[in-house]
Amino acid sequence: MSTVELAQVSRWFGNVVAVNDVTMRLSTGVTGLLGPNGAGKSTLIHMMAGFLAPSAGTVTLDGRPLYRDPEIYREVGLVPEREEMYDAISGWSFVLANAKLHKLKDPESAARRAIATVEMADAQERDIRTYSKGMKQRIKMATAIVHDPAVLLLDEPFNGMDPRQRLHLMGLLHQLGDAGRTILFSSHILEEVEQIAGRIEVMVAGRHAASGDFREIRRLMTQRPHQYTIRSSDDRRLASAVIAEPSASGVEIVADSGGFGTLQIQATDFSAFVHALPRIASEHGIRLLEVRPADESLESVFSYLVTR
Amino acid sequence: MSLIRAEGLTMRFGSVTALDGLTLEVDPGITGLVGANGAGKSTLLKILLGLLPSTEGTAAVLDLDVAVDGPAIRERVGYMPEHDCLPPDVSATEFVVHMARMSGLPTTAARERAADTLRHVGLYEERYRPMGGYSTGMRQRVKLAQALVHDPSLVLLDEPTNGLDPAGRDDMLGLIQRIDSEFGISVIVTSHLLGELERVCRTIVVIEGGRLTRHSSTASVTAETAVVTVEVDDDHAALHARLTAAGITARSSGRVLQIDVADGSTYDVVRDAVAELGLGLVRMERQRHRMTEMFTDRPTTPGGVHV
Amino acid sequence: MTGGPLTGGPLNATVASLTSRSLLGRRRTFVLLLLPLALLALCTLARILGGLDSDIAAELDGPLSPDLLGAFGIAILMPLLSLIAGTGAIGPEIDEGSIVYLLAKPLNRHSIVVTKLLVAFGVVVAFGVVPIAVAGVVLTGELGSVTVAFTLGALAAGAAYASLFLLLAVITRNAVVVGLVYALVWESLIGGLVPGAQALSVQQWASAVVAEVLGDSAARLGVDSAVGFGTAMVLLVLVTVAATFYAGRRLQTLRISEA
Amino acid sequence: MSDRATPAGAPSSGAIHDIGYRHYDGPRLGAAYIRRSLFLDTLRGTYGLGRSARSKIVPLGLLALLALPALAVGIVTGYFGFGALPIGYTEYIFGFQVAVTIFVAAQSPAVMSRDLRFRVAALYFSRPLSRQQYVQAKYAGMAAALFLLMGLPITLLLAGALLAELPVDEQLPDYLRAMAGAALAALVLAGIGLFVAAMTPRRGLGVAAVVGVLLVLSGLQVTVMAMAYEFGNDTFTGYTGLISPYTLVDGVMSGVLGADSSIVEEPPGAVGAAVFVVAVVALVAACYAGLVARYRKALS
Repeated sequence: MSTVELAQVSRWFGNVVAVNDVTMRLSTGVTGLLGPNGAGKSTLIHMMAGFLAPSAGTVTLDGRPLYRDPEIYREVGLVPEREEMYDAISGWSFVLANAKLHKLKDPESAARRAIATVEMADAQERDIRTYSKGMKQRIKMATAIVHDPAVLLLDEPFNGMDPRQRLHLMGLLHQLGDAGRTILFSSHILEEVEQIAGRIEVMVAGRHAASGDFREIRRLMTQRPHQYTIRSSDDRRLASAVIAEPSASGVEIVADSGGFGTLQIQATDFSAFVHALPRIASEHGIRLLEVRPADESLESVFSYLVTR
Repeated sequence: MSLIRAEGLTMRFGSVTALDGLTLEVDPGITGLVGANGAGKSTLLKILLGLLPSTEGTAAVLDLDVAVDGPAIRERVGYMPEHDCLPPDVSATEFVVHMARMSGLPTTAARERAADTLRHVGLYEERYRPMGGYSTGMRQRVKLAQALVHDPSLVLLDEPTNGLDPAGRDDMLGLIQRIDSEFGISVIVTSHLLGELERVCRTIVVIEGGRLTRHSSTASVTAETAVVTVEVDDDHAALHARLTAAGITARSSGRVLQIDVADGSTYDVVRDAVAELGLGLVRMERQRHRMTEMFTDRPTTPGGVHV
Repeated sequence: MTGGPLTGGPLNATVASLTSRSLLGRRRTFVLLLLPLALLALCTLARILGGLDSDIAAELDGPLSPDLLGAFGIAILMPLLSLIAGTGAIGPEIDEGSIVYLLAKPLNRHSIVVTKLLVAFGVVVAFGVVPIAVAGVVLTGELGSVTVAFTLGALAAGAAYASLFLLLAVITRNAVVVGLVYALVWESLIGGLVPGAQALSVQQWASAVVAEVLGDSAARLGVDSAVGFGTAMVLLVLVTVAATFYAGRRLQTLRISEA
Repeated sequence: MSDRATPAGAPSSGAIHDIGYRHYDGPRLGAAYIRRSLFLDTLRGTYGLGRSARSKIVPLGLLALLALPALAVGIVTGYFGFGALPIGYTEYIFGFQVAVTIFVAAQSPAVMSRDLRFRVAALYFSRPLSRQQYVQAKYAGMAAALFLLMGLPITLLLAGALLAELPVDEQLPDYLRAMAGAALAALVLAGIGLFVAAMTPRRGLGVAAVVGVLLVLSGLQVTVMAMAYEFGNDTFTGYTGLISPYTLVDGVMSGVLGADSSIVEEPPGAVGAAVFVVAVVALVAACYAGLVARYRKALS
């Protein structure tokens, strides 16, 4: 069990502050690192991977500073964001070379195991330059896990993968997380993060904007009006009943493209509204066909944080 | 008019078969092209642009034969490649004007249309700066602008949302919808993110191993199931017990209940149960088949998370 | 500076094999072969002409052979080859970011640099020093002092050039252009016009080595150098060692570019 | 275009104009226009026009380096009333060989590798232009840039000579011969430069490769010619000009156009002249074919 800790970490490049006073703690399980492009995710990962010194604060792995200490790579595996590898050699040779660079006792079997884990055995003899983006991602993943590290840092690992490859990698990350590895992966594909990550860390413009379960984060932001999409047997009657409630601040009837009407409701008080809704519907005998928080997807949580 | 018609299209590179007797007819509108990496998508795009002669079979784009009318097709089609394709040392304006001329537009028209198109894709003051300093989102917009600047009848967009963050992705998807609805230009778009194809496409074409494996409307792909997901803000065990008592089959899955819907009255039972228990109804929605399922043997209900 | 004790010596076989495989990629090998082939073709031609014409034969025994080996071998072949090999051993990896796979390993950064330098030097020897030796034999017809002198001179030049250019590749993304400017403008042009600049020229140090080995016959053969042998040796060793060490230091703090 | 509803006749009424998407109904000019546009764009690009200030320094600096001495020579000739130009037209170009070489090396990668490295080529080929037409436009653009680089100084020389009232009928033939030589040299050098650059798209390497190739070739030529001269075989000496592009062009000039060879022994007789011409044609054709083949693979 390994813990990566960032304590009041900042990193600036001249006057550009890429990471601004971030404190976070990564331990076992899968953590998603989220943020718009340019939020400082890669800088953060580079500091955790020991490639960049923090301008202020400390980055440690189990209490040891990470910067310029090659020994840490025995415990850390890294999938860099960039695609380039040694592309004139085969996938097998490359993974094997990585195993040897780690000075593993039995590099062949380690390489074989890593390649099997990412399901690249069939294509392992081909030169890397002939690989598709998704295959390259998987070979990169194999090089990161070849020495069975306790900590895995993955910079945009899903980039370029097709749906099947994505599903496979998601499964793999789940599995590694369950096996007690500390895994951090950055992404801006929110669907993926929702599906894999137990925790999320959100970076916005270099600041650590949020951390924890994204639903919990969402609930914490109670000052924000909540959007609800509702379909019912009688939208108009429901609309007039709902607007009488103090917890609802706005109601709109929208005809969607399929010819069905939906009700868009803005709730100012989340809890009061969700309690009131079934009661009102029941009283008026209106059948609720669909009740959906329109803005609960990570996507909207995220854009809320970004524009705050 | 059909946008694209392919008849027994086959493409072999030596021993590798990239396309295998593909027959396909695509109507105007937004069409999503889905396939695993290496399924033959990019080969298909190249053949449709008249850049690669197919080994067998015929294809027509905008009723023009790809085998003989390549230049005429390319005059009427815009293409946005997946990869980066912008020189860093020129400005977006300069570049898009140049690309308009490369499509045969006279200089004056090229300038006017470049300015208009850049505005439509949402690039304003920054278009006079060298593109080397652009963000991913801005770069994608320029790539889109160069594909639209000559007013094509069809644009081929290869992974247009690749590398974009959520806000950028929303913008791009919005733009794609406008290209169809406002500009009146048909779109063929590839993406690995099935979720976004669900959002913008009218029809979905799935290619696997060089063959057409599915061609259907998005609505039918994401058709509803007869399972409803219900989430309440508190004690869902009580609700579970009450529904079971009312003869409704419900399964607990994480924080939510999966309820089999027999008929419309099931909804009323749930509503009343929640109201009587004094719970908050956070969510009640039918589960949809997702396009992801086309790539798995089982329906995906990952870890009790629903979008 | 490198934390705990790292196992293994100063060299790493895997780094060496990765480096040599990317250095000897097909197209690059072709370029690498072109230069020595030109030299050998030239010397063979000279030899054939020498067989036909006694004047040329006399010239070959005199200053012509040193001229060819010096002007073509040490002044053109060695810097160009070392530039390709020295920058090619690490430059593309830094440019593309694939250096990350070496840096994210429990390896001493100095050992990475030393290994890469040795591979680059090996390439320089195989494609530069050996052909010069062969050319010397072809020209003079024997493994005599001229051949030995220029082979040793080329060896010294190769080591200094390769380590300099490797350092350049670590510190700047424009290593090829900077190196080219050094080799062409500084050494040839400015070195030819400003005598003081000759003291800071790898080519001149190599000439000093050549002149030293040739001994008394150097003057007759038209070989001279702007610096003395002792100074040249000190400078050669100093530059090679310092450049290598500094490259290792820079690699420790290398910032990996983001796309 | 028709949506621009402007109620011009109604002075007091306000209007909101439709600035939405407009379709284009104007002419779409064909491949010839596109190729011409790309040619002009390439030519402008080689002198950094339409690009950053930094990319103007080298090409315009070199042009000035070549042109200013010519201007000076012209003025001096007129001022002192010399009976002839102190330097011949052809001689002048070959005298500034190094500057021309640097121009080829610096600009070939900008013309060729840029589209490959940043993968702009894919955008060109998704447009009506064929790969051959693309290569033609680029090749012609680079050759025109080189022709301008060499032609401008000798035109200035001619102007100087005419202002100094040197006899036109003596100057003009020499000048025209030199211009023909410049055109030929432009074709040959552009071909070699572009081909080498297209083969080495990696940053910086292209410049080194072009310099390396031209440098090694002329080094070889000089050495071989020196030996051949020593050997005393004029025929052989004459053919050594084939080794380097500059001497190759010089050979054609002297062999076919009867110019005085400025650097080498002339090619031997009619056969020699024919060999040089064939060599030039073959070289240019090979470079063109090589470029087309390179771009056949480039689309991805």
